[in-house]
This record gives sequence, C-alpha cells and structure tokens, in this order.
Amino acid sequence: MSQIFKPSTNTLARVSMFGAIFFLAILAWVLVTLNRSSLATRQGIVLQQPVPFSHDHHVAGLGISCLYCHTTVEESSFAGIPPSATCMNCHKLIWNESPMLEPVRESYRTGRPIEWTRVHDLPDFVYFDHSIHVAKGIGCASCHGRVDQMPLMYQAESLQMEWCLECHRAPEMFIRPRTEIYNMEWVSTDQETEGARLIADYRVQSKLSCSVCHR
Amino acid sequence: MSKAATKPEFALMAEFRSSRELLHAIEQSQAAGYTQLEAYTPYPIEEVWEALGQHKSKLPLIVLIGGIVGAFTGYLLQYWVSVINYPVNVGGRPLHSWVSFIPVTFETTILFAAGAAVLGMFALNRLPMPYHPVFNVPRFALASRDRYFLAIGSWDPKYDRRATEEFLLGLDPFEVNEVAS
Amino acid sequence: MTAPGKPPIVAPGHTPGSVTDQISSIVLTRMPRWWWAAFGASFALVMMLLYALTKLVFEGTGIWGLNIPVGWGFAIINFVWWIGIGHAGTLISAILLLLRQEWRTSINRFAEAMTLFAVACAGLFPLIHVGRPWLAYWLLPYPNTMDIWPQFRSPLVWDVFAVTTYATVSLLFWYVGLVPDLATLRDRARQRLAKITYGFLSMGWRGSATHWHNYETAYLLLAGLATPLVVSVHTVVSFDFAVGQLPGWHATIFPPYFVAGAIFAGFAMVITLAVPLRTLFDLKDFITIRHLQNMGKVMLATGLIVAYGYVIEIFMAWYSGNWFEEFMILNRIQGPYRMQWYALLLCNVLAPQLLWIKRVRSTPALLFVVAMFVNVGMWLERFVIVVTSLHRDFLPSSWGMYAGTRWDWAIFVGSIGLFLALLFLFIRFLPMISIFEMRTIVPKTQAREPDEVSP
Amino acid sequence: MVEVTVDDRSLELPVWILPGHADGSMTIHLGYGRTRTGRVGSGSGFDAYRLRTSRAPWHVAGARIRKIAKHYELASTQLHSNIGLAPGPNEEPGFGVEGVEAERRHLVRVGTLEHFRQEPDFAQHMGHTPPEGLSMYPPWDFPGYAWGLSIDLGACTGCNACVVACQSENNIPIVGKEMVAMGREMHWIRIDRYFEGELEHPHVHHQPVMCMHCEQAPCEVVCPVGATVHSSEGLNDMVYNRCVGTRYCSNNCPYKVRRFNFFKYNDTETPVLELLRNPDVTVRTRGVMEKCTYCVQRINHARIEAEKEERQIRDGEIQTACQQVCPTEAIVFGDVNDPESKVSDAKAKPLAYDILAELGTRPRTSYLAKLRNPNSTLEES
Repeated sequence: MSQIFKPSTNTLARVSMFGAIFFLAILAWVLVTLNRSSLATRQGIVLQQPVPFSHDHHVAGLGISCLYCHTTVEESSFAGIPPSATCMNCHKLIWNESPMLEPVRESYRTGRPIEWTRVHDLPDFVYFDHSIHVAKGIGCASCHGRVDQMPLMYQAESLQMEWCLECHRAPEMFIRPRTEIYNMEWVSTDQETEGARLIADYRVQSKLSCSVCHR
Repeated sequence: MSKAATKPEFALMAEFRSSRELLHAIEQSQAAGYTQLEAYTPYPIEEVWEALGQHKSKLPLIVLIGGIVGAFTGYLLQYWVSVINYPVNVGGRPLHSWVSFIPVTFETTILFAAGAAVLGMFALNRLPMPYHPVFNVPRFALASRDRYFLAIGSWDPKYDRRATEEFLLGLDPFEVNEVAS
Repeated sequence: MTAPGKPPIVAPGHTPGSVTDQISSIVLTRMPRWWWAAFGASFALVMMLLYALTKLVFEGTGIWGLNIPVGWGFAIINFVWWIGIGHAGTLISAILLLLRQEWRTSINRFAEAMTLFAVACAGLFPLIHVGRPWLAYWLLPYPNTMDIWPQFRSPLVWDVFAVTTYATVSLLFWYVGLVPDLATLRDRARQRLAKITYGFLSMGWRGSATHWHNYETAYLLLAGLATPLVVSVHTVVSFDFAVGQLPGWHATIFPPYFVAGAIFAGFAMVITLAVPLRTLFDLKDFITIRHLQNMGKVMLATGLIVAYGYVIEIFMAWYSGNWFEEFMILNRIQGPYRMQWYALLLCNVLAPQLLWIKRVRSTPALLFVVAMFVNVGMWLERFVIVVTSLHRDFLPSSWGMYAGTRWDWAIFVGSIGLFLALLFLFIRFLPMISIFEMRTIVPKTQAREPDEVSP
Repeated sequence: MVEVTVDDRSLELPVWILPGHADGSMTIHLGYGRTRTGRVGSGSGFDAYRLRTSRAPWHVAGARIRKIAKHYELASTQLHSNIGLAPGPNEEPGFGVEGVEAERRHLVRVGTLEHFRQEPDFAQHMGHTPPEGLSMYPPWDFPGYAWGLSIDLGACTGCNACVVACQSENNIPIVGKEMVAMGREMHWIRIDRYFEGELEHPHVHHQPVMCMHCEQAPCEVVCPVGATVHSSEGLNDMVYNRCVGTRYCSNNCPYKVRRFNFFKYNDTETPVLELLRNPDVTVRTRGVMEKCTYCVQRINHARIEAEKEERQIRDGEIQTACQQVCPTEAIVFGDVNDPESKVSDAKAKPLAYDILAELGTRPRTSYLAKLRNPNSTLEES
C-alpha cells in the first residue's frame, strides 16, 4: 500500500476530536441556557394587551393599592382580575373620551369582559394559592417584581420549579412583615435575623412535599 | 530501494519473513549500538516489545485512576441528590440508602475505567495518526498480513544512511527500504 | 496445541497470510445474492417495527395487551430476552480471554457484534415501554429546571446505568478489537472510498511494538473490566424483579440464575448464527466442530444451572412456608398459563439434555435445533416470570389475564428484524472473525513451520 | 343469551348466574340500552322498559325464558368469589381459585357477636401483623398531621356511592366496556365482593379498597423518576406531571389500586366538558399512573384555611369524597396523630385490622371486621 492520507490529516484528526468535545460542551451549555431563557419562560417579555394598562402609572404615579383591583388575593387562590366597572370608577370621569380606553368602555357597555393576555401562567398541574402566601408574609414584589416600575406588564421571574423551590427551601430569605406585603419598595435591613423571627411568628411551614403544589 | 531522496529520509526499514528473524535482527541491531528501533508485526508478540525494552505500560495506572474517579462520581452524585439537594421520604427508606446506591456506583466505576483504558491506549499510542512516514513504503501493507519489519530511525546517533543499510542487509532480510519522511 | 482426539481450532494448512486473505476477502468482495435477499427481508421487518412504533407513540401503550394487574408484558420480556442474548458476546471475548481459552478467537468478533446488536434491540424496549416515551430521558441525571433527579433506589435507574455502561463498554471493546483489523482492511482495500473509510476508522494503526504493547494491556484490562460488568448487568436486570415484592419475582436466586440463563441464551444465539454463517461463507476452517462442541458444553452447563434455578424456586416456595409463594408456584403448574410453563421446561430443561451426547454436540444441524429450542425457551422463561407472577398476585379480586396483541408481536418480530439487519450490515462491512487474533493463533495450532510464507 | 317473554312482549338478554339468587326468578336492571348517552354510554346494555308496564312497575310474574343461540360478552371488573367454600367436584368453573385464595389470605374478616364476646380481637389474630418497629429502616417521623382512614366492613352495604363520588370528585374518566373487559377500568376505589357459604344462600361481604397510603410503600421505592413519594403528612403522593409511565409501581403494589392511562381517556378537546370537571384536580393525560390521593385537594384546602386562621385543622373538617357520600358512614378519615380523632378511635378498636399487613407495608387505611349476630335457629333452618 501507499500513503492514503496527507500529513495534514493528523492535525485534522486531532482537531476534530477536540472539536467534537468542544462542540458537545457548547451544545450542553446552549441547551441549559435555552431552557432557562425567556424563550422558554417568557420572563421579561411584554405581551400584547387589548389596552396598554400601565401599572407604573397607576401604582407608582397615582398610589393605588394592589388590593383596589386584585381584590381576592387575601381570600382566594386567585388574586382576581378587576371587572371593567372597576376601571370605570375613575375613567367615567377622567380620560373618558380617550380612544385608547375604548375597549374598556365597550366592555362596560356590553358586559363582555376584556380578554387580557395572561402574563403569569403556571402549568395546569400546578396549584398555586395566593391567599396562603400573602397570609404567611410573602409580598407581591417577591414573585411579580417591581410592578410599580412596569409601564407594561411582564413576567419578572422564571416561574420554573427550581425558582419556586428556592423560596420554599429557605423562606426566611424572602419573608416580610405582613404590613409590608403590598409595599413594592420594601427592603429588609436584616433579612436573616428578621426572616427567622417571622418564620416562627407566622408558623411558616414552607412545604416541600409534592402534593402541596401538584395534585 | 529508492535512490533519489530529496528530503532526508525518516528511517530505514528491513522486512523479514518470520518473527524469529525479526527477533534476531533486533538483538543484532542492539548489539551494534542502535537505540532508535521500532518493530512492526502482524500480531502482538511479547518477545518483540520486551526485546525493545518495553516492560511496563502506564495504562494500568490510568485505568485505576479512571475507576476511582468513576466510583466517587457515582456515589457522590447519588448522595448529593438523595440527601442534600432534595431529600424526600421514598417508601419509608432512609435518605442515605447506601445499599441501593451500590449498583450505580459499580457501573460508573466500570464506565470510567473502561473509558480511561481506551482513551489511554490511544493517547499512549499517539493515535489517531492517519499519516505516518512508514506508510510510504508500499510493501509495508504486508505488516498487516504476514511480514515483520524493523525500522531504524534516522535520528539514531549511530545512524548513517549507507552503513546502516549495509548493516540491515547483513541481517538476511527479504528487502531493505528507505522510509521517506 | 491440539489435544489428541479433539478436533482442531483451525483447520490444518493455514498460515497467517491465508487467514488474512480469506477473512478480509469476505468484506472486500461483492456479497452473494442471498445476502441481498436476506438483508432485504430483515429490512422489511425493520420498516414494520418503525410502523408499529409510530402507532405506539401516537396512540398509546394501550395498543398492547397490558392491563392492571399485568403492567409489564412483551416489552419487558423482550428486553430481558435480548439483553440475555447479548451476554454471550462479552462472555466469549472477555471471560474466555481471561481464562486463556484460545478457541474463543474465531467466534469472539461476531459474538461481540451480536452483543451490540442485541443490546441495541434490548435498549429499545425500556424506552418504548413507558407510557410517555418522549420523557424517558428523565431517568438520566442531568441538571434541570425542576431541580428533580432520578430516584436512585429504583432498579430501573440501575438498569439505565447498567445497560448504558454495558452498551458503551461493549462498543469500546469491540472497536478496540477491530482497530488492527480495520488497518488490515485499509491495507487490502482497492477502492479509494474503502481505503479512506477504513483508514480513518483504524486511526493510523501501524502494528508497531509500542502499539501492540499498550494495545494488549488495554485489551486485557478491558476484558478484566467487562467480566464483572457482564455479571453485573444481568444481575441488575434480575433486580428489576427481585427488588419487587411480588411472589415469583422476589427471590434471592434471581441474580445467579439470570446470569446463567443469559449465558445459556447467548450461546444458543451464537450457535444459531454460527452454524449458518460458517456454511454460507465457507468458514468451516475457522469455526470448527471443536467450537461447536465447546459451545454445546457451555450451554449444557449453564442450562443445568438454569434448571437448578427452577428447582430452587419450587423448593423455596415450599420451604419458606409463605403461602403467597406457594400459590404462585401452584398457579404456574396448574393455572391458566401452565402450557407456557411446560413448554419452557421442554425447551430449557429437556432439550439441552441432548447435549450430553457427543454426536449431538458434533452435528451442526442438531446443535442448531437444540439452540432454537433454547431461544424459544428463554423467551418463555421471561414470559412465565413476568406474566404468570403478575396476573395472580396478592388480592384475588384484582386478578386478570394477559395476551399480546398483534402490535406486541409486530414489535417483537420487528426487533428480530432489526437485529438481523444490523448483523447483515456487519458481515458486509466488517470482518466477522478477528483477523489479527487468528494470525496469532495460527502459528500455535499448525504443526508445520508457520513462518514460511507463500510468495 | 336468553329470550325473556312477558305476555306478548319479548326481549333478548344476556344472563349472569349469581349465587344466592332465588330459584325460578330473575332480576333485570332498568336504565340501560339508551340511545343518547354520549361517547361511552350509547347503546350499552338492553332496554328493559319494553317488559315493564304501568300495571306492574316493579315486579312481573309469569315471564317465560328461553335459551337462544346468541352470544354476548359481559365485562366485569372482578369475578365473584365464594370464600369459605372449597370448590366441589360439581362446581361451575370460575367459582374456585379466587374464592379459596381470598379466604386463605384473610382479606375480609367476619365474626359473630358470640365469637366477639369470647375473643374481642379475633380479627387481629387472623393475619400476621409485624410488630411496630420491626424494620431494618429507621422510622420516619410525621410531626403535625398524619392522615389515615378506616372502613367499617360491618357498615358497608356495597352501594357503590363512594365509587361514583370519587369518580366525580377526582375527574376519573369513563373508559367503556372494551377497556373494562381488558382490565383497564380507572376507578380509584373499588368494592371487592365476596360470597361466603353455600351457593344457594350465601352471605355477601363488601370491602371497599383504595390506596392504602402505606408508610413503607412498595410502589415508591421502585419509581425511577420519583413520581410517587411520601408527603410530610404521610400521604402517598402521585405526581402526574413527573410520571413517565413505567407501571412498575402498579406491579409492585400488593393492593392493585393504581390505575394507568393506557390511552388518552379524558376528552380535553370538547370545550363544554371543561365544566364537568373538578378544577382542583389535575386532568390526567395518557401514559401516566393515577390512584387515590385521600382527596388531597380537600386536605390542602382545609390546611390553607386553617393556617390563615392560625389554628389546627379540626377533626371532621376534611371529608374525603367517598366518606362524604357513604350512607352508612362506614368510612372515617382524619389525623391519626390526634388521639381524640374519630379515625384514631376507629383504629384503636379491637376489630381494627390491616389487609396484607404481613408484607410490612404499614398501611394507613385499615378496616373494622364485620360482626354478625345471627339467630341460631334461623341460621340452621
């Protein structure tokens, strides 16, 4: 036989071997990153809404409490989306001619609710209850982010299971006094000691059993 | 035999008809003071590599290390998963169910050790190397059939193009070839 | 080297050159016409397998005959059957190598290939038997957004590790064994494409003393690693049953009895393949009567261990004083699946007894018939273990019956097609007998001066 | 099949001979053979209203029965088993092994009042319960709540209300006759029925069986993905969204209470059916295992309400769906850690026993043996 390959093939062979390892490593990294990116979670993505409602304006600007619209957050698993009538309490009088608010007025006239696009959508097999979290000292901002700084609503956190577990494993790092639940700006000065005290005060159990959320 | 070599040759290579002749040639070459020898045989012959002074391979150590790494990887993964990361009551069994962790630990040990053996073998043999000067000799194809080859590298301090060729021809080979680099 | 009265390992008159030429020529010349017909037929079965699998994924596990209480059926039976068949390859190449049984040389290569293809077929079944096959990767430990990991107390997770390790190590072992032969083919091939392909695959193997030295060390170490591995794999497979608490599954005899059964089944399959191949490719010089005799002996020995396993199962049912166990055995003997049990005894216990007769061991056709009995018998054994134990367990109110549907059969037969198709591709493209090892043993087995070369 | 003729009206029907049915009579069920009951129900069974007139709404005499050469397949979730009676040489097939085995395994335990007076804990001596703490594993603590359930076999009449309640509460799909015939019914609770005594006048026993929530659950250990694990309150959790469907748990469950979605049984495409379902329970898809959860949605709801009010859950605050509908109050659910609870009380009774306790599963569901108080003269006649 005579030579089949050129000397450069040796380099090629070695480069392709290390290249394959490199490629696999990159592939793994890409998959891990994609799974946690907003492509998979919708985190940080502003969704198209029928009316461009600004939490920034209503909460930070006008000082309306979360509870004014999301009325059932303390009693029910669902925080509640306000009916158009709630909007019309004010918008009968101000901006009552604004074309931007026409869908609200139409909904109010016809009684057909506005079809908002859901921003925080957990999978159907997850049963999340707002009332118990609020009762045990978890503030709105802990999960929904600084809603008072969002001109248009988006999902602030990933809502993936590892994110839920982060708090359920160490609630003392996230708990706050019940008085500060609706305070968007609240920051603890000494979360660790105060957190541990609140955990005891509020009898927080931070359950990690599967059936707490999946049933 | 090639004559007009433009580049300095890689080695001189003698072809033998039997392993006995090859072993004899190795002895003679070593007696003559050649050190940069390499033999090529169609099948593994222990006497040949021993004659060339190779007694211990580094491979067993590499495999041992691979096995130990595999065992620790397997066991620690299971321990971390079951006891530290997400401890759950599974059928009333203890979190650290070490008996149940043995099969996986065993398998990762074997997996890592076997991987180390194969990768180590190729690394120690400097493979892959699809191109090598010895393939320039057309008759070298018979090294994978039934011929035995002895090469003396041109970097051998005692190497001399003519004298070495004479020496090899004196060993009663089938043929002596120059290995172009 | 040949003991008086025993047939030789290699027929007389061979030289390293002649074995090299004869074995490599099978790969380097055109395949006979029957090869195309046989490959075409097995390929058609693969297509049927793909059709059945598509149906399975789109419609659900319900197209099989499974129910509650019989939650495992054909898929697990086939899995254990195939993985058992796979064991002979590693056994021949690793354990017999360590035991310095030189007769292994001419059968180890295709037995290893058989292992790989059987493991490939076996590996298919755990994947498809789950209700949601697209999530089967959850059995692997990888960092995920749920922060949930496999449950390492489950024998199925052990299975994942055991089978993937086994498949990987078998592949490495096989490939390492192939490297010098790929170099041989590279040196013999005439077409440029074949030269380049074999050249790449052989990685530039030169057969230097350094190469051989590290190679032999690696091969021996791999054999040393594969030996406990092969024992562990079927042990772990038996844990799928033995760890369960079902009567008929929960038995300490299972690991040794499964390993012996695997070797039994594997050798039966090697004979099933070797007998036709040696005729079709005229390899009677290399796969001699001696090989067939030895394989017959191994089958007889392991068959007796398996029979011992059956006896111990019955004995323990009585000796344990556990009524659930006792009922399970009575149900095997008298229950609705008694015919399968009797057929199993016929195939696995009675038929191998013929191997006591030397004339049976030395007649390829008879050996083939016994091997076919064992192939069937080992499938029935898994059927009896899986189905007969499940269909009548603890609560009589939940008892039921089980029968495979046509989709069960389609997938089973399809997997045989896949196995054969891979095997035909293997004998087309790779040497089915290890050439360099034949070169090694030819000098030892030939009476005359081996190194004299034909011109 | 047979043809039943009443006056000039006749109907072809399949027959099922049951022990204890009076000679020369037959029972025909009304309410089947409907033409518009949906995907599964339409056309199943036979319309017996054709034999009924307003003159004799419940009871008809003078019916004639004739065997006809037709065949009809009946689907049943279990064979009837005649315990306490070895199959004689003249027995019909199908009466044998199940009954003998059920008897031998002491699944349903029955005694007379007289027996009870002499030996109050007779039920506990009928099987072998391993003593507490006899385990190779260190015990798990269940601080807080520990849910348990007790079923009084003496009270159970086998009315099946629990089965229907469970089906409605837990979104259990109807799978149809073909699937039932294959052994693929989906009910989380079933009622095992046993006949005891002679074929002509047997005693009938009913035993509701659902997930036992074993403390040392055999199903959990074998799940490769951890889709069934224990909760901190001792529930045997089934996580549908984690399940890949190996069915290993079901194979290893001695009580065979796990159910598998062999196909996509739930119709999730028809929008109106969304209103049918309980929104608090996941609608299972194909390829996953499911089973009784002790109505964990009700437990969670009660726990959340109690926590918001900063109190313990009261005994009786949680009722499982089967308990809620049981007309004889045979089912009691509650916290076994609370010595004052009704379920602790039931479990402390001398009649309390666990089925298949010898397997060491430590079930949280236990039974109260059935007591009979027969009149000795009537019994003998």
